[in-house]
Amino acid sequence: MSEEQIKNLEEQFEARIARDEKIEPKDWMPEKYRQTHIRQISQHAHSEIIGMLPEGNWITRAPSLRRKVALLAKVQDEAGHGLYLYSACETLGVSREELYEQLHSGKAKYSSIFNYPTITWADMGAIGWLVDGAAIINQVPLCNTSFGPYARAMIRVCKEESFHQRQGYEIMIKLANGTPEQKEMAQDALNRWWWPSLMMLGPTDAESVHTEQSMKWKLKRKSNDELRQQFIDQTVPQADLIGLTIPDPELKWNEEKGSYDFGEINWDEFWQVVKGHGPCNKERMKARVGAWERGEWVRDAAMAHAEKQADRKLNKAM
Amino acid sequence: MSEEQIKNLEEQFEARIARDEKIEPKDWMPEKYRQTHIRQISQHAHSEIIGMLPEGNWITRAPSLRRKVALLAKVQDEAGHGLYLYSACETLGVSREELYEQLHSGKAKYSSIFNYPTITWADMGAIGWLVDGAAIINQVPLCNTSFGPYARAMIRVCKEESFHQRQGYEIMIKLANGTPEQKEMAQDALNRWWWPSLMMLGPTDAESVHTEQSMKWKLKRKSNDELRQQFIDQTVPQADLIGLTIPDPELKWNEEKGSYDFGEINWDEFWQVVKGHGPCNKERMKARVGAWERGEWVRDAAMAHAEKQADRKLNKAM
Amino acid sequence: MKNENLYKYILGIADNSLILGQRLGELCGHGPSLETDIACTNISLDLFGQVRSYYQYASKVAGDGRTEDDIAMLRKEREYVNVLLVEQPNTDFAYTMARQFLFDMYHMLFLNELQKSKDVTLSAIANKCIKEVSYHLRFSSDWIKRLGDGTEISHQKMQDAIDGLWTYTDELFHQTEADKQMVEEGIGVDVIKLKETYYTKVSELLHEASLKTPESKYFQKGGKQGVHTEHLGYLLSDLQYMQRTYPNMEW
Amino acid sequence: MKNENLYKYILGIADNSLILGQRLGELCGHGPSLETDIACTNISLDLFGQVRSYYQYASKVAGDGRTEDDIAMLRKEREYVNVLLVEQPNTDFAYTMARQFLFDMYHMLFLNELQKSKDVTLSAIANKCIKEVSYHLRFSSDWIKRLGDGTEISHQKMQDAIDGLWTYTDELFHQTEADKQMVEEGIGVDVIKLKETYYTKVSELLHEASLKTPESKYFQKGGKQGVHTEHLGYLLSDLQYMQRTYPNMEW
Repeated sequence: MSEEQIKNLEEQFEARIARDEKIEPKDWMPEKYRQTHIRQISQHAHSEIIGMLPEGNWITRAPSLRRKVALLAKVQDEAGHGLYLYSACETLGVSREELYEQLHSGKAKYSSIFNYPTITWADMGAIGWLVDGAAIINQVPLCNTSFGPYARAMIRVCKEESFHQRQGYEIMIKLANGTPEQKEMAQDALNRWWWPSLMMLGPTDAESVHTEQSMKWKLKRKSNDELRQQFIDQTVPQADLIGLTIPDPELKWNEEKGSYDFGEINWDEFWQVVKGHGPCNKERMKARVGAWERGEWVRDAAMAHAEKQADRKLNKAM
Repeated sequence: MSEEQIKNLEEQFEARIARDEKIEPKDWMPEKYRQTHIRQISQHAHSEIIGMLPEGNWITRAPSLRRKVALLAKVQDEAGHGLYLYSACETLGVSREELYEQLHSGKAKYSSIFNYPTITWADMGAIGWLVDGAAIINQVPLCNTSFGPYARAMIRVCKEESFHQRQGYEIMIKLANGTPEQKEMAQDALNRWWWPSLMMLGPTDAESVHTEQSMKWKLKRKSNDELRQQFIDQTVPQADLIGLTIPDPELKWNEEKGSYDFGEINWDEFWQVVKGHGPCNKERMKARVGAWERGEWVRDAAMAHAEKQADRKLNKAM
Repeated sequence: MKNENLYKYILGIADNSLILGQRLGELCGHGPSLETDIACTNISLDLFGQVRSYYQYASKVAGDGRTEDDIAMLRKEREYVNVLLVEQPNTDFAYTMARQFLFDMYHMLFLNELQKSKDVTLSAIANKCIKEVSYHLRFSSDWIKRLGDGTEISHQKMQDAIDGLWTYTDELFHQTEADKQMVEEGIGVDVIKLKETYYTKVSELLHEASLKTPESKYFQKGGKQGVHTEHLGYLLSDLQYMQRTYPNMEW
Repeated sequence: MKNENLYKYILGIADNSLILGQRLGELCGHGPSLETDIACTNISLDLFGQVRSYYQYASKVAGDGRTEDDIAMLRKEREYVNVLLVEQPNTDFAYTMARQFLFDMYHMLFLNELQKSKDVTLSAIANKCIKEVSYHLRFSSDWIKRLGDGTEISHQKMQDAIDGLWTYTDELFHQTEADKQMVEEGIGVDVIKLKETYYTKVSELLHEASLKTPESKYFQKGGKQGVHTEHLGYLLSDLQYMQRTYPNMEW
C-alpha cells in the first residue's frame, strides 16, 4: 500500500470513530490502534485475574454462608470478565499464551490496587465498595469506546461490577451498623483502602501519557483528575451515610466549585507499587506463575487428549 | 574360622549374656544377633521419628503456651531418642542412610500406633498416658538387655518416657476435671486410643514369633500377653481415679487371678494397620519421604560445604 | 430434639457438600487454567448453595434457634459427619478431579433416590440439586478421561490419585443408625443399594479413561462417626475463624 | 491501663518471638534431617519460653485479669504487632534459615541493649534470653554459610531467600510512639542505633557465605501497626483455634 493509501484509510478510520461507528476485528485499523488496544484490554483482563487473589483469600474464611456464596459468585464473575476480555483481545491477533507470558514476565501491568493485602473481612466490603466503585468510574465511559468487542465486553462488565459495588457497600453497611468491633473493622478497612482507591484513577493529568490519542479513540473520555473528583464526590456521601470517616483531614466540601477538596496523594507510594515493590506484588506474581507452572502438565494432557480424540474420529471416518 | 571355633565363640557369647555381661559393638557376635538387633533398634528409632508426626500435628494448635512448650519439648525428646537409637544401631555396622532407606521403602516397620490420627487436643493426653505408658512397659525390661549401647539408650529413653507419661496423664486429669466438653473430649480420646494401645504390646503369644531367642538375648523378658495384662492392670485404676471409663464392657476385676479380665482385641484391625492399611500409614510415609526428598539439596549442600572447608584447611596447612 | 434422626440425616448429606465446597474454594485463582478456575468456583458455589438449603432445613428441624451458620460453623471437630473422601487435600489437580469424580458419581446416584423421599423438603432440594450435580459429574468425568488418556505423566498422576483416594470410597455406602431409621421411614436413601451401580459406573469410566480400577479391599472409615483424618482440623480452623472470633454478630 | 506504653512495648517484643516460634513449630518432623528438626524445635521452644516471660509480665502490667494465654491467643488480627519478617512462610529450608538469620542478628543486638533497660524485669528476661539467642544466631549463620557456599543449587536458593526477605528487614528498625516513649524513659532500646551495625554484620556474613547483599531500597512495613501480610491470618486461625473454640477453660 502506498503512503497515500494508508493515509486515506487512516482518515476514513478516524472519521468512522468520530461518527461513533464501532471498529470490528476484521476491519482495517492502524497498527498503533491495535497495539494500544491489546495493551489496554489485556491489562484490564490481567487485573480481573489478579483481582481474584485478594478476594479469594477470604473465601475459606467468609463469616456466613450467605457471604461465602456471594463472594464465590463475585470471584467467579471476575474470572468470567477475564475470560471475555482475553477473548476480545485475541480478536486483535494475539494469543492467550502470549498475553499470559507478558503478565508472568512482568512486561504487562495490572491494576496496582491488587497489590495490597486483604487482612480482615471488612476488606471484602471495602474492595467492593471502593475498588469496584473506582473501576466502574474508569470503565463506564468504555461502554462507548470505539473498538466493538471491548465496548460490548465493558457493557457486561459494568453491569456486574455495579452489582458487586452495591454488594460491597452492603457489607460495609452491615459492619457499620454492627457491634463496635465490626464498625471498627469497617473504619479500618476504609482507612487502608481509601488512598489506594484514589490512586486507581491513575496519575495526575500532568503525569499522564497517551491521553490525547486515547480521547480520540474513545478509550478515554475524561481526564484522570476528573474521574478522581467524580469518585470522591460520589463516595464521600456514602461514607457519611453509614457513619464512617474518610481518612483525609483535608477533605472539605467546596461550595464554590460544587465538589470536594481533598488532601495530597502519596505519589511515591503509587510509583513504588507500580514499579513492583508494593506489599503483595511478589506474592501475586508468585501465585499466578506458580498456578501456571503447576498446571502445565494438565494443559498438556488436555491437548494430547484432544488430539487423540480427533485422530480417532478421523480413523473412524476413513 | 572353623565351624568348631565359631561354635566355641557362640557358646562363650551366650555364656556372657547369661552372666549378665554387656555385649559391646566391638565384641564378636553371631550374625543373627547383629541382624536381630539392627532390626529391633532401628524399628524403635523409626517409631520415635514417625511418632513425632501425630503429636507435631497439634503444636501449632496447643490450647495454652504452657502446653505448647511442653509438647514441643516432648517432640524434641522423641527426635533425640531417635537420634541416639540410630547411633546405637550404627555401631552394628549399618549406616543411617540405609536405615532411612529401609523405612522409606516400607521394608522396615515402626510402631503401628502412630498410624492413627490425632484429631482433638485430648489425643495429646491419651498418647502420653496410654501410648507412652504401653511403650514404657515394653521398654523397661530393655534397660537390662544384653547389647550395651541399646541398654544404655533405653535407660535414658525410659526416664524421659515416664516423664512424658505423667505429663500425658496430667493433661487427662485437667480435662477430666474440666468442663463437660473437656471431659467428653478426654473420654472420646480414651475410647479411640484404648484398643490400639493394647495392640502396641504385640500379637498374642500364640501368634508371636522370635520370642524364645529374644528371651535368651534379653530383648524380651515377658510375653506380649503378660505385658498387656500388666498395662491393663496399671491403667484401669488410673482411669477410675479421674472418672473416665475404659471402653470395654467386658473389663472386670478377677479376684482370683488378681488382675483384670478384658474383651477380645480386634486383631483384623491390628493386621490391617501392620500391613500398611491403617488410617494414616500413607500420610506418615508421605510426610517422611517428602521431608527427606525435599531435604536432599540441603544435605548435599552441607556435604559440599564441609568438603570445601576441609580442602581450605588442607591448602592452608600446605 | 423432636426429630433428631432427621436432623442428623440432613447433616450427613450437607456436611459432604460443605467440606467439598470449602476444599474447592481454596483453589480459587490457583487452578491450571482460567476455565478450570471458573468451573471449580462454580461447583463450589453450587455446593454451598445446596448446603444452605440443607442447613436451613436442619435449623427448622432442630428448632432451637440455631441458624444455618451456627450449624455450619459452630460445631466441634468431632461433630462434623462428612465422609473422609471430601476432606482430602488438593494435592494436585489429579487428586482434585479424582476426589470430585468419586464423589459426584455417588452424589448423582444419591440425589436421584433422594428425589423420591417422603420428606417433601428433601425431595425438593434433591430435585433442585440434581441438575447442578449432573453438570459436576460431566465436568469431573471429562477430566478423568482427559488426564487418564492424555500424556504419560497425566495418566500416572491420575492413576495415583484414584489409587490414593480409593480407600475412602467404601465409606460412602456406610449407614449410621440415623440413616437406617430414615430409610425405614421412607425419608432416607438406602445407600447400600447404590453400591454396586456406583462401582460399575466408576469402573466403566475409569476403563474408558485407560485407567485401572484399584483392587485393594482395605478401606478407611470414620467420617460419619466424626472420626476424621488430620486434614479436617485445619480446614475447620479457617472455616470457623470468623464465627469463633466474632461470636453472635450479623454479617 | 496505667502503663499502656510499657504494655505495648512488651507486646512489640513478644509478638516477634510468638509468631516466629509458631512458624518453626509447623516444621516439626518435616525438616531436611533429624538434626535440623531437633534444632528448629529447640529454637521454637526457646522462643515460646521467652514469649511466656514477656506475656506474663504484660499480664501484670495490664492488670486487667488477662492471662498470658489471653494475650497470646485472643487478640484480633489487627492487634498483633510483630514485624512482617517473622510471619513469612516456610517456603523452603533456605527461606526458613534466612528468616531466622535476619531475625536472630537483630534479636541479638536488641537483647544486648535490652539488658541495660531500667526496667528490671525486661533486663532480667533479656539477660536470660541472650544465651539462647546467641545459639540461634550461630545455628542460622552456619546454615547461611553452608547453603550459600555449598552447591550451586543451594547457593541460588539461599540467594533467592535473602533477596525475597530483604524487603522486610528495614521494619526491624522502625519505632512506634510507644517505642519512642520507652526509649525516652530509659526502658526501651533505641533500635535506630542498631541499624548500621545490623546491616554491617549481616553483609559480612553474607559475604563470607559467598552471597550478595541485596541492593534494593524498597522496603515493606506495617507489622508494628498491625497491618500484616496475608500469611498471618491463617497462622492465627490455627494458633487461636482451641482458645476460640473452647473459651474460658483451663488446660
